[in-house]
Amino acid sequence: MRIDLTSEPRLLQILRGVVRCRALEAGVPEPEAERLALAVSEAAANVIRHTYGGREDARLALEIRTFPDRLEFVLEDWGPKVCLDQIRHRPLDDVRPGGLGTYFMNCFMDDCSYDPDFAEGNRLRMIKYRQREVAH
Amino acid sequence: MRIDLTSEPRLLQILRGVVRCRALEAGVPEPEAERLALAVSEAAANVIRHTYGGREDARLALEIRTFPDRLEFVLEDWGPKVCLDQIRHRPLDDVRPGGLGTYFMNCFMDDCSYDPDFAEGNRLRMIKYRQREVAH
Amino acid sequence: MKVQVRNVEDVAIIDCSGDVDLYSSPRLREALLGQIRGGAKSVLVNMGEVGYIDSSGIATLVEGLQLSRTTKTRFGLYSLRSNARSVLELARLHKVFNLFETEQEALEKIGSVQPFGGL
Amino acid sequence: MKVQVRNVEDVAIIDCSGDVDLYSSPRLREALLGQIRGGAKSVLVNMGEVGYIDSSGIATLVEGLQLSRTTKTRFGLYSLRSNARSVLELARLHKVFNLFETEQEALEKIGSVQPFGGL
Ligand SMILES: Nc1ncnc2c1ncn2[C@@H]1O[C@H](COP(=O)(O)OP(=O)(O)O)[C@@H](O)[C@H]1O
Ligand SMILES: Nc1ncnc2c1ncn2[C@@H]1O[C@H](COP(=O)(O)OP(=O)(O)O)[C@@H](O)[C@H]1O
Repeated sequence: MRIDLTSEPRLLQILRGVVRCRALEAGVPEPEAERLALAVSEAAANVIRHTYGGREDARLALEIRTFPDRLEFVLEDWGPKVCLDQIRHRPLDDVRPGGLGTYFMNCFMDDCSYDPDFAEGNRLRMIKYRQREVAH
Repeated sequence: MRIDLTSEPRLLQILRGVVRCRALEAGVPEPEAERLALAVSEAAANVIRHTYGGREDARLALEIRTFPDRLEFVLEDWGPKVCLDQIRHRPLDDVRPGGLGTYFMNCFMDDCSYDPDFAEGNRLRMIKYRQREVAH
Repeated sequence: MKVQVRNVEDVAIIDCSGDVDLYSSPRLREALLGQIRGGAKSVLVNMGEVGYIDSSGIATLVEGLQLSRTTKTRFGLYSLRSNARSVLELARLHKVFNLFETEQEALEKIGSVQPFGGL
Repeated sequence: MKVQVRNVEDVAIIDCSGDVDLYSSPRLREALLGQIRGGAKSVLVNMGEVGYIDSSGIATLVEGLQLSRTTKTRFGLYSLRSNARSVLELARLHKVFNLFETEQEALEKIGSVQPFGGL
């Protein structure tokens, strides 16, 4: 499934609702669905704030793909390319406001990477592998 | 905003969540947001059951547009054209299972109509006008 | 949606929770028709935890009602939340079903309800 | 999100509910910094109804903490739900804030907390 939104912060809540719902539907347990929603929401918030500089009339799109072994969340925007070396969260012991969004994304996803083939903007692919049942 | 889904009944819940959320965001009161979610869900359920005959790998898309005076819900599918004279709910006093979905859609929306210009399938536009504040 | 069946003396209670829609109503249908066919004297559906019901959920309840008339099973619903109640009212079905406020009321009264003979 | 301020003796309590995110955190920020600047001796944020907080919400709380150190205001949070608590822990901020379990505990203890002088 795919959802297209304008870059309005008020719509982040809807995005989270969709991620949460889809993850639960796919059998992800509740607390983890919540963490996935947070990670995707942080990624989208960064697009709104950094890629689009707070503009509310730009577009972003999230595609959620479920596989037997993983969930993929692909977030697209049509803004200027991100500068990869600028994406860095603050050191945790340097307590100041901000600088935690990408840290949470990395905590809650197993892999976050930009697709170099998406010419029109940025395509961030976030992957979460499913917990395997422990054999016993 | 727009959401694309495969025609799986389990995804109706996500569709409702999006409608509910978007309507609340747009200032629609809670009980009405719930009714709009029901109407859209019934429309999508009909696409799944009637247009696609229960196939789960087909596609449908919902676009939600908010205007100062109304909300529009545009549901698209890529199945065979609906036969308009077959769309008829059952008489309410003929109590039998089924036949109520389109009735609920008409109760909760102010207008439901198919777009004759959408060649590839069906595009159902559902409109709900906003309650005006009563002057006093 | 979750569906569970329990028995209180000769009454089968179907506890249903969550959204009853096109996706989930087949499970309610199975439980409901199964209990009616299974020979329970009375069948009650506890709607207290049903936050959403669509036309397919209502169709399922109507099917249960019809079957219960054939089998002369007493059939009722209780603890409807406002959403479910208003949808039933809109479909003018609130007088067709035996509706009770609480489980206690349902259990007290279901035994004296007239089981219909046929539709 | 809803934000409301009430006063219990010389403590300003900010009751916050719903999702604290990029969209809503500016309103929490306004209330929080406003109370600290306004000269309240102690400021508490009631997180009991906050089901979701993101990095911008946490940034707002950190900003409140920093300002409270400058103004020597006592500052604390209470009734964190598990989501909010685990996000704070992950960011290693749970030891940086004064955290209390309940409103009662917060009101009893906030007066004896050391207000820091500067960062
Ligand atoms: N989508 C993006 N586009 C451009 N720059 C970004 C993007 N996401 C993150 N960044 C950069 O990475 C930095 C760290 O991001 P983050 O950890 O989310 O904290 P914050 O956004 O609060 O600064 C940002 O300050 C910004 O410079
Ligand atoms: N999307 C659709 N495509 C084709 N036929 C439809 C569609 N929606 C409704 N119909 C027709 O309209 C009838 C009434 O629909 P509805 O009131 O929703 O009740 P039900 O679907 O339970 O029969 C259906 O039985 C079907 O014949």
